[in-house]
Amino acid sequence: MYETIGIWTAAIFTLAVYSFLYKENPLYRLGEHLVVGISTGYFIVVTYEQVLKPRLIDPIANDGEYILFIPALLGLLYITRFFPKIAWLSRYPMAFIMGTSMGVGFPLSMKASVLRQLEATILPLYSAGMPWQIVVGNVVLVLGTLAALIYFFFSKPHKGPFFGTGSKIGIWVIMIGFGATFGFTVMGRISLLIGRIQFLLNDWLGVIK
Amino acid sequence: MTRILPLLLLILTALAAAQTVEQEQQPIPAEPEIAEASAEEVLDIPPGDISPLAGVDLTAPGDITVMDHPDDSGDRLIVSFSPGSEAEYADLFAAYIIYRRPAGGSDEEWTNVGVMPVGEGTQFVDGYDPDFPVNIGESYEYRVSALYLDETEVMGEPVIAQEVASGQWFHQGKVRVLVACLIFLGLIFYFFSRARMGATMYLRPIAGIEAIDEAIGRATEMGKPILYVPGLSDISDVATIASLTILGRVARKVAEYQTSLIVPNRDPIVYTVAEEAVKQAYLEAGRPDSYDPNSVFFLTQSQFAFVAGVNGIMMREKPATNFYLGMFWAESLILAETGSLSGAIQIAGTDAVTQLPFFITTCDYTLIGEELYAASAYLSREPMQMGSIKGLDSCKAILMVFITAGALMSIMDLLAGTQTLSWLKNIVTTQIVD
Amino acid sequence: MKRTVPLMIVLVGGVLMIIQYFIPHRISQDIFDNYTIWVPIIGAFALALGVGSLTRLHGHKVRNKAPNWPYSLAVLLPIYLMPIFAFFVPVSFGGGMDEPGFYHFAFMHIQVPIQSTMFSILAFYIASAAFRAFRAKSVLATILLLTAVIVMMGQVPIGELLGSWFPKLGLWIIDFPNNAAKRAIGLGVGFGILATQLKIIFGVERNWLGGAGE
Amino acid sequence: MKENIWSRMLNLDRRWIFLFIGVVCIVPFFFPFGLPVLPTAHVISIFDYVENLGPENAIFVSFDFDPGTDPENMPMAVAVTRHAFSRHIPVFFTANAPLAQGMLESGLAYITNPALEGYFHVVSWQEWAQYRDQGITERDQLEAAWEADGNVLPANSSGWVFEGRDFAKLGYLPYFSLVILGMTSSIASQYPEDMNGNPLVEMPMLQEHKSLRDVDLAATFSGTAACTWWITYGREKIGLPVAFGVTAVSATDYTIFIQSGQLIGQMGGLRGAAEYEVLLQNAGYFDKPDRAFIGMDVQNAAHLLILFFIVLGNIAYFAGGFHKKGALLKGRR
Repeated sequence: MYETIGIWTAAIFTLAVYSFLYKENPLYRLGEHLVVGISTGYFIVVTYEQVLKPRLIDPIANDGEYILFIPALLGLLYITRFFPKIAWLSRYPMAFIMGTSMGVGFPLSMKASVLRQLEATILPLYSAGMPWQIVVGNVVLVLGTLAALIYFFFSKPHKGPFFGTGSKIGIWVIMIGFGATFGFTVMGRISLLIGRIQFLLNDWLGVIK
Repeated sequence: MTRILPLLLLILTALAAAQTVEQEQQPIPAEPEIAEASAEEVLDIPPGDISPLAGVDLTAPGDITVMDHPDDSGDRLIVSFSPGSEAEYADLFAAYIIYRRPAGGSDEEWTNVGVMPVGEGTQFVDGYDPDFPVNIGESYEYRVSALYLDETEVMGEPVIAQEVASGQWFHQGKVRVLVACLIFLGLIFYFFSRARMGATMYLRPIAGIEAIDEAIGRATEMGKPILYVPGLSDISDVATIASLTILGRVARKVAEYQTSLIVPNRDPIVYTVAEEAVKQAYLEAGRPDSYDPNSVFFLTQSQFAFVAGVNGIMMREKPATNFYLGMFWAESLILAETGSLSGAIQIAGTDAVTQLPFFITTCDYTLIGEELYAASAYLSREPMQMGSIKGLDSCKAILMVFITAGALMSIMDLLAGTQTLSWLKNIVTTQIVD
Repeated sequence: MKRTVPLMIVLVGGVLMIIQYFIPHRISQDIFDNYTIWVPIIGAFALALGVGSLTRLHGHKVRNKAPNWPYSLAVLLPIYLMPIFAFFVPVSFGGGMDEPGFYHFAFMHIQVPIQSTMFSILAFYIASAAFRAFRAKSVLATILLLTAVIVMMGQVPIGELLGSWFPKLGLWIIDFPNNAAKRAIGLGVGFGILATQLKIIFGVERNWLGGAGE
Repeated sequence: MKENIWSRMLNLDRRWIFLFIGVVCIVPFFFPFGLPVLPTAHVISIFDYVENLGPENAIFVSFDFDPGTDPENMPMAVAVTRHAFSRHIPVFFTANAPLAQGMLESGLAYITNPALEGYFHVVSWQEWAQYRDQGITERDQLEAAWEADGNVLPANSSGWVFEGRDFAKLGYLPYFSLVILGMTSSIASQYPEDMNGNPLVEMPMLQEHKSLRDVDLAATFSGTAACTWWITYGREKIGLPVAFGVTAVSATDYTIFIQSGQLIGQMGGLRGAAEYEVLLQNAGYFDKPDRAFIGMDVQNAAHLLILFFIVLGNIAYFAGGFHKKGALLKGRR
């Protein structure tokens, strides 16, 4: 019974959202607003059950870790944002989170997104037994990266044989990269539609397997 | 000065390389990657009916040496030992079991702190198991036993650890990251100070940015509003920060031209920041009274409801120019497609690589990735922002030097049979360390 | 107090955490361990911002009977009903313990289908954009579209009917020129993010302080 | 601007296009042509890696997506989980966002739904408490003892899965990147209890795999850049092997991590999931592939239609002379 009502409700809302493709209508609007409300309500529940209870309330109540009042108070300062007179207090938790997370992220990003990537671009163009596609690919990879980096060079005019030609090749390589993304995206978007059609035809109507 | 800089950098890099090559020679213990089997698991192997080991005199593993683990907080020890007669009975050998107790403790205090199945060598790192932590500065006693498949356990002699665990103040495996961070910091701050001293800095024109003035002018001529979407992300997103800077400049131009501006927001905090930026821009332009408090507003937090809302604005108000600058997700396509139908000039910019193709094919100008950040510097003409772009360019130049050198060395290695590429790669290779 | 203290917090916090990365010593580890415990707690309260903004916006609409105000109830009610049901009525009214309650129902059978369906609308838009907006209007756009078509058709089984080389060409594009482009963009963006982090830590970039009074 | 056939065509009401794509995506479900899907290297490498693991290893399957990308990410997560369950590899389930935890529950509900062919029959933590108290925690012994007491595996089931032995539902925690970092030293310190409030430290799989160091693979299924957290905070710190299952949209962004060796492999979009399903079928785990494979038929038709639209749109654009400045719409450059 629960399952049946559930599937029917889901089907009705699915069709309600699709009706938007024809014209905006009240049922679509209802769905759109419900999503905002339900997801926020869900966040509240999960945040309480997964964070506040096991990490704040339980440790304070059972283990007497009163030091956790500090982050709790700091967190509460977010709420001052709603009181214009003391809204500036909300900058404190923001500053704490921003500062520390950027500090933590800095050396890690330096390693993962700069040094590792540089390391991976320094590669033997050819080694024994490498098929020709790979050799050509390696050359394209190294020169392409170089050219695209030239394109993102801002303090020199894009003129002359090095910066001019380099940036031109660079933007071509970048466009090929975007083309690849584009080509994959088509599949991604269609997949989402397929997922819903499978739901409607299989779970709801049961006309396909 | 500009010529000395690359030289300085080269020296620094060379120093880093020298330092790290040296450090490479230190023995870094191999850290086990595969999960260790528990003692019970090993013991569960059913014994044969008649043990082939019955009556054989087996030698236990011995020569235990315990060293402090380098580059840790003082919670690990490296236990090495020499094998006993396992090699002779390799087919029957199952695992080493490592026991530990506080130095001089009673027999009941022996704790099984680890099991090393066959094939994992004779070096054990103690302290990874959160249930049996190694305490800093505490003296321990170790013994190692060899366990055979028939459950024969040959116990070795206990040895008091030669070293105690101690914490280090610098992680030697992170030298390269440190050097990279320092070079980066140095370059950025060097150009900051140059910018502050008033050095003129060239920034190449960026097509999308050049078009901004023209687009605003066109909107003024047509008497239509300008739509500015500062992305859908929150304030900690770099793209949002860049977009808000650009918004300030656009709003100032808009205020000067007396055009109207529409800024819908998705994030409540970004909304308050954007509102302040626009208000400030009108003030700077000397027209605080033409600021319309309804021009910047919070629309909704739901991604698709936001898009539907913005689409509605585009259809009703028919803005002459649409700016989509900041962080966008799947909605980029819906926005840009609707905008292109309404006939507006569209200028987009984001660092969301997955959305850029759609902006490029549907908008008139698109700022690609870093161009968005550069644009905020380009428009604000703030010396610090310009300096930072310069600094980043010199970092990219260093990378380009490395990549070019790599390509050349690879060809040289191929032609002359040298090994220069691995040397170069070694300079930038960072270890996996914690 | 209003600007200087937050800037100090950012500076101290940022520099401390950067230095912490390089120091394996116990003190440094303890700082980090405490930090990982504190941050989720502070972050949990940030949710109050979202809840508060929504309540204010929609409460305002309901009170003033703004156009379409009943929809605002569709936002407000679930926000507060979801936790009430989750904590006080976890199982459904009719069934026994097996049947989950309203909370589960609202998520699985309203939230999930609506959100998935909204995303799937993109399939329709990409088709429409394919017809009306994806133009080879410049050399660059032409390169982009040609690559897109090769990769796109290489992804589906039907592309293999053209020959096994066809999907392979698509994969080659992804593995080499695409990687070159993505790596260069990634390095540029990575550097940009690093620089912005530095600018925020050292108080050069202060945008984020805005919007909380003077 | 003169009205001509091309301009009329380009100004066609887009609802017709919507209708076209809708029809093209429904029809193939009724007339499947079932073209083969050939697995590619990036997916095979993940499959082979999991294939070499067993009950003594452990993996993380992280549901890092929300309902928006459920049709793409869910089949991948389901395929890898079913592979692990078939091989009795202990699986830790995590989620990086509140909504992702909902997806985790819905994914597990699908895999363990008794109404479906080839489901896995869950034995909950409480149900096998008595065996635990007797000290039976080893996988094969547990199953033997469980079946010896008269528990019969239903005919349409692929096997038992014991909660706490074969899987643990860790769930969501905020600032998940820091959670990954914290789990590199201890999983239990981050998750004192599981999603249902069961004590994690008592679970055998937690006792054998106490931190991410004792884990052999983290497979993250994600529709955002959050998947890279596993590389930055897991792989770069302790060398944790990582595999990605990402949406098609972002698939091309992460191949650089495969090239740099930071990633074992990657499933991109529905095709990636379909490839994994085919690999599972070829290896004899299941009789037939799952939903993703069926979806690939529709992809064929839809891709042809989109290609047709792009070509036709461009022909109309150039033939109609709209590429000349200002031609398409009044005032437009």
